[in-house]
Amino acid sequence: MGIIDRLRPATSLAGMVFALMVLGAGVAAAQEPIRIGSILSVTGPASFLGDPEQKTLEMYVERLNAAGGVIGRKLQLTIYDDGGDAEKARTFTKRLIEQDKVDVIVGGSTTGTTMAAIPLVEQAQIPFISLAGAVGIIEPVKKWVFKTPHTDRMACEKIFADMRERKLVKVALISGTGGFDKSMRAECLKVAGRYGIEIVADETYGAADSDMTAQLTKIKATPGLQAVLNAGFGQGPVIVTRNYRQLGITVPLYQSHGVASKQFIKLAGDAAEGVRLPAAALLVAELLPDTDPQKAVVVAYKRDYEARYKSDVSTFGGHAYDGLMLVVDAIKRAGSTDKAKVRDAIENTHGYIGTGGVVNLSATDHLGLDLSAFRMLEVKNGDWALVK
Amino acid sequence: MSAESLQFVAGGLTTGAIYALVALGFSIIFNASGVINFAQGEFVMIGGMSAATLFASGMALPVAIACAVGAAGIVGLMLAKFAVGRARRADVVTLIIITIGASMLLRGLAQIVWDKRIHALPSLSGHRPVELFGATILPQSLWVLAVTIAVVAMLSWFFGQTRLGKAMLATSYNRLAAELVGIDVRIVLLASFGLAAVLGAIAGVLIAPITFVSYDSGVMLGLKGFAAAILGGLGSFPGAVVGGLTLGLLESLAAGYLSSAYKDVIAFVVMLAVLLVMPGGILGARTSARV
Amino acid sequence: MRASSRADARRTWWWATPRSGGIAALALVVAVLPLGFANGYFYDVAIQAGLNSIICVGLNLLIGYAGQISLGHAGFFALGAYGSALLAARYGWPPSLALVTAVAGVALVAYCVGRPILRLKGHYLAMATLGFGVIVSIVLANDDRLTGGPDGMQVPPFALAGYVARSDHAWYAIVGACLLAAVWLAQNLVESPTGRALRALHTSEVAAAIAGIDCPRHKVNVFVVSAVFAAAAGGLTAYYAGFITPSSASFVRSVELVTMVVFGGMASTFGAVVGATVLTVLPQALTVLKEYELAVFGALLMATMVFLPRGVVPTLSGLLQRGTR
Amino acid sequence: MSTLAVSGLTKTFGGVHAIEDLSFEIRAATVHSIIGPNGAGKTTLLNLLTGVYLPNAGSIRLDGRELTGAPVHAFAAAGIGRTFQNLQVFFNMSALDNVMTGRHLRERCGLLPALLHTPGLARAERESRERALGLLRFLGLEAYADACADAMPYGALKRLEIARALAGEPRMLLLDEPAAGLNPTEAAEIAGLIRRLAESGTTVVLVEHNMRLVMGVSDHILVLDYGRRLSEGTAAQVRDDPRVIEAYLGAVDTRVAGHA
Repeated sequence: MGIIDRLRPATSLAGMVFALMVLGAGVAAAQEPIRIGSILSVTGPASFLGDPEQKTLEMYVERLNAAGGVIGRKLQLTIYDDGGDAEKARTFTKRLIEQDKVDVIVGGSTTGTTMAAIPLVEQAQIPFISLAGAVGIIEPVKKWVFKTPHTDRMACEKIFADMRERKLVKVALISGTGGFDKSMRAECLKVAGRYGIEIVADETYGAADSDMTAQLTKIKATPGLQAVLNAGFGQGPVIVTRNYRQLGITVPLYQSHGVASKQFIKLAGDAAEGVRLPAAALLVAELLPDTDPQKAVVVAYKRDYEARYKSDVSTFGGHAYDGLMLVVDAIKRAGSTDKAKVRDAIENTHGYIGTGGVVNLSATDHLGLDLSAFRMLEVKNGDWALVK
Repeated sequence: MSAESLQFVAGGLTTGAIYALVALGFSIIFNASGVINFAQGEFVMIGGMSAATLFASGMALPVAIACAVGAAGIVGLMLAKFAVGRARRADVVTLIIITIGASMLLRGLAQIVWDKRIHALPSLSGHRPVELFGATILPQSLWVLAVTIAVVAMLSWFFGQTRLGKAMLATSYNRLAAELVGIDVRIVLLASFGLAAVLGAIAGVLIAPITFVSYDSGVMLGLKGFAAAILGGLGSFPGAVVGGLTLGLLESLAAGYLSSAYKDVIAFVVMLAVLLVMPGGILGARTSARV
Repeated sequence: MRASSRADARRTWWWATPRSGGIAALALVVAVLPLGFANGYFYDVAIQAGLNSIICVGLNLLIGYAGQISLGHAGFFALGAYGSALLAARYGWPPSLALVTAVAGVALVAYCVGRPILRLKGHYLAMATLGFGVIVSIVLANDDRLTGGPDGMQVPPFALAGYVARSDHAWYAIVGACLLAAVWLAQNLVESPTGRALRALHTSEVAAAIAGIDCPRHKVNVFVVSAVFAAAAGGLTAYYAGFITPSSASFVRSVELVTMVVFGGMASTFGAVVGATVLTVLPQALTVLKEYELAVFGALLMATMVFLPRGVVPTLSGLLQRGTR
Repeated sequence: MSTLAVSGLTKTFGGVHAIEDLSFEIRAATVHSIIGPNGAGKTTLLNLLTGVYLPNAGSIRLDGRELTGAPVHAFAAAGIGRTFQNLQVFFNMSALDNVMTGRHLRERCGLLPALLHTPGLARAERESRERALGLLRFLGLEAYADACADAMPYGALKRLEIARALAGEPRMLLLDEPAAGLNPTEAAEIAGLIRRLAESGTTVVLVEHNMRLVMGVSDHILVLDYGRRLSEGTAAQVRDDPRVIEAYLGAVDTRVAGHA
């Protein structure tokens, strides 16, 4: 009797599992959900990307389902956290494709995790919308791969254009050693010449460094210095900004879109005053003129996100919003989740208004954004201001 | 010395003082148990995160700091009591893996209890840099340096004068002998983890205004603190300070004079060279083989 | 007399010896396992478990048998991976030749690194090996023109004599065969004069030296062997995944490898396989926990080491023996 | 015929002389004992003679070959074997493996043959195993062959160390207090063993407190005090040396007085 007693929980558990499976099969037969898969760097060094992305996807899938789903079917979201590790991202992509049988994949928070997933999605022929920055993701164009964020090359171009306007030519570069930083640094070096910019110093710092005065002291001593550009994310740029003021460097400081969140101003405090950076309209939603086509979209997203999560919106969550909505839009137009049809529908997206800008995709452009999507912002009185 | 090189030194001292403070925690636990506590960085994180969130919720800064240090101390005691203490007879490597598990657990809990964002804490005395011979240093860095020195002095007093301190020291020299003269080794273990956690939390509170704090900021601090403790000589408190400052200066000078991209490589290569010449660290014990 | 008759029995029933018997059992598991695989994802996880097992079997020779800690083995893994990838992708070498050359190169690196730093002991050795791993990962991330930097680089598929390995089944077979070979080599080494020398110097270096064992030479040898295992697994991983990043050399990855060895059980080759497999599969199973994953994983690791301090395999087999006695 | 020649040997620890300007010779196939009060430097001397300690001055030659400064395993390779006062058994191995480890010098230890388990190596292993079993029988340990060393009693471990040292087929065997902790019967067995070894051509160097054993087996005795040579000669010569008696009585060791 002892044995039977001990086995009772196990047998009842098995019974429950069986019942659930039968039930599940019944529901599935009635109405197959649209399966959306996602690999995000929710934890680890790139969690500042993955965390708002995850929150955004979860919130909007919930909303869409509450509103009856898409083409009469519910959405089913599966998110795996790759921790920023490319190897894990590859395995999770495989899992999404083979085990979870998803219809479309949104994600890849970082360039590394995206690149690791690309061979698999190309092979499996599944629409894939990356949320990572590097231009290499969509150049050359890969049939099944799209992305929503502006490229790091565009960020460089926006910054250099602004510098050119202010007649700043001799520029020092300081960047982190992470993938985002290194990729942007490389793109900036590539396009600098086109804007007549001369890179007079090129320094780097580690992701967890606590003091960048040594690098900035070297930059400060560079003859003819007119501006400094910091490519990076996380606490690094905040420390750079503070050390910048500590050393009394007076030339303009530019940050990248990697710190495009109110949190940057909060952490850097007074030191952030006067810092310029390129960012999507989302960051300055309320400041946009009412004529701006993006205004309605970004104000709504900002309101929803901040109300639900009680934390400042970042442009990265916006990229996930755009990725999800592009997919939903394409599925509606395709009228099914047939992978080839959805892919074609995504590629034919025209005039879609997202948080990142107005998206016009084509067979030769799998990003669909131009430089106008970026706004140049400046920190003034502890808040963002549009540079006219 | 030019103002430029003085600035490199100032930057190195800022970083080095942080490493030194973390390294001291490693040495305390090593002395009492022979274990490298890979969760030491998490103690630092818990101190910083608790203080930052308590302060943000409206608590007065001194109270928030006291609560944070207390919370970390309790976590340290629990780690010793429920995990490391239960596996006392296990191999040292096994104990180290337990602390690795603990660091994952603490990091995992931190991201649930708090969040994954970066938090800041106000400096104890403002952001206005102090100028010395053309080089500038943040007042908070001076706080870190001063507290590090004060902590070393207090540890020397504790281990040299108090009953518990002497018991802990005796245990580090010879466990069996310490047990034979009636020292309760479990109490020593508890005390060492509690002390190391409190110290780590103090470090976290002091560092947060400079480097900020997030749920995973303990990983890198732990790694560098371990490196500093080894470089100075594991188990030696002055060694931890010397190791920390040396490592910080190495990084800063390498970034200033050689290459900021390879500054960590340079620092590690120099460290390996030092270890090969002095296999027990800069101020470590010299031992010879005995049969 | 009793012992010698037992030794005779061993010679008769070769499959009943710990060495051959274990390998036969492992081969059976490797052969039968795919029957339970529903799709390519299962193969993928199994392949990764196999690759990690190969590294851990080698690392266990160093840590478990010779008692020398290494917190830098991810460095050797990454060097093997990047060496193979670079020679094949940038210089157009045949993948198999690139793999062999990379592994040989890593052996040389391990020898040059091991000679000086294996004079250090305990935590100081841990620090030195850790430093080596950190240096490798920084160089790989910094040298972005060659390695693609932190975002990683693409690797061409593995091809040998016209055959291109692409399918999950092919890779499962390759990795399975390599794992069996790795276990066979490791078990051979353990049960040889060299293996005894390693265990001897683990217990007492002085006594080992008095017995005529050249401790520095044996330590360096086993360091090189373990690095070669890691590098070979690294090269295979690069070809299999088709993509590598410098995070494969990270300190976290090195710690993960040591954790696998200790979790499975030190000085037990099959413990290393079990440890690597369990800790590769477990995170996949824990994804259902979402944000609780890291905390639960840490708690499980702590609990296992507290209650099974010698590692899973030695502790459980000890209990089993006591039970049957 | 001289086997081991020591001249001017000096070892200091933190300025204190443990061994000071010591010179002596040990002849082949004899039993040569080293005695002296506690702290006289006997174990330090053994550590110097096996290369564990590096002398501050002086030289150690075996059959005219300079060994000073060589690594420990080179001393072993030159033919010097040894046991330890405090056991240095490999507790993580079986008794058989312990003895087989002792045969390390007589085995081929190439890395590749070991990895590949070549037939040659397999044959050598079988031979090695037989010889090791033979040694275990010789020392009455065959019952423990497959037992893990940490499960063996103290007396057996003492003999296991001797078996392990003999497995290397040394020309000179250094025994550090082999009879410590043994009962009179066991000690007598050790004495018989030492004589047999000397007769078979092995030089035995014995450090021992049991004076009955020392006086019974030694061909030659070296008496140390404070790291210096106090006296030297046959058992009878040493026994009658007034300096020795004084040193021992001064050191309150009654055993020598009792037997003298």
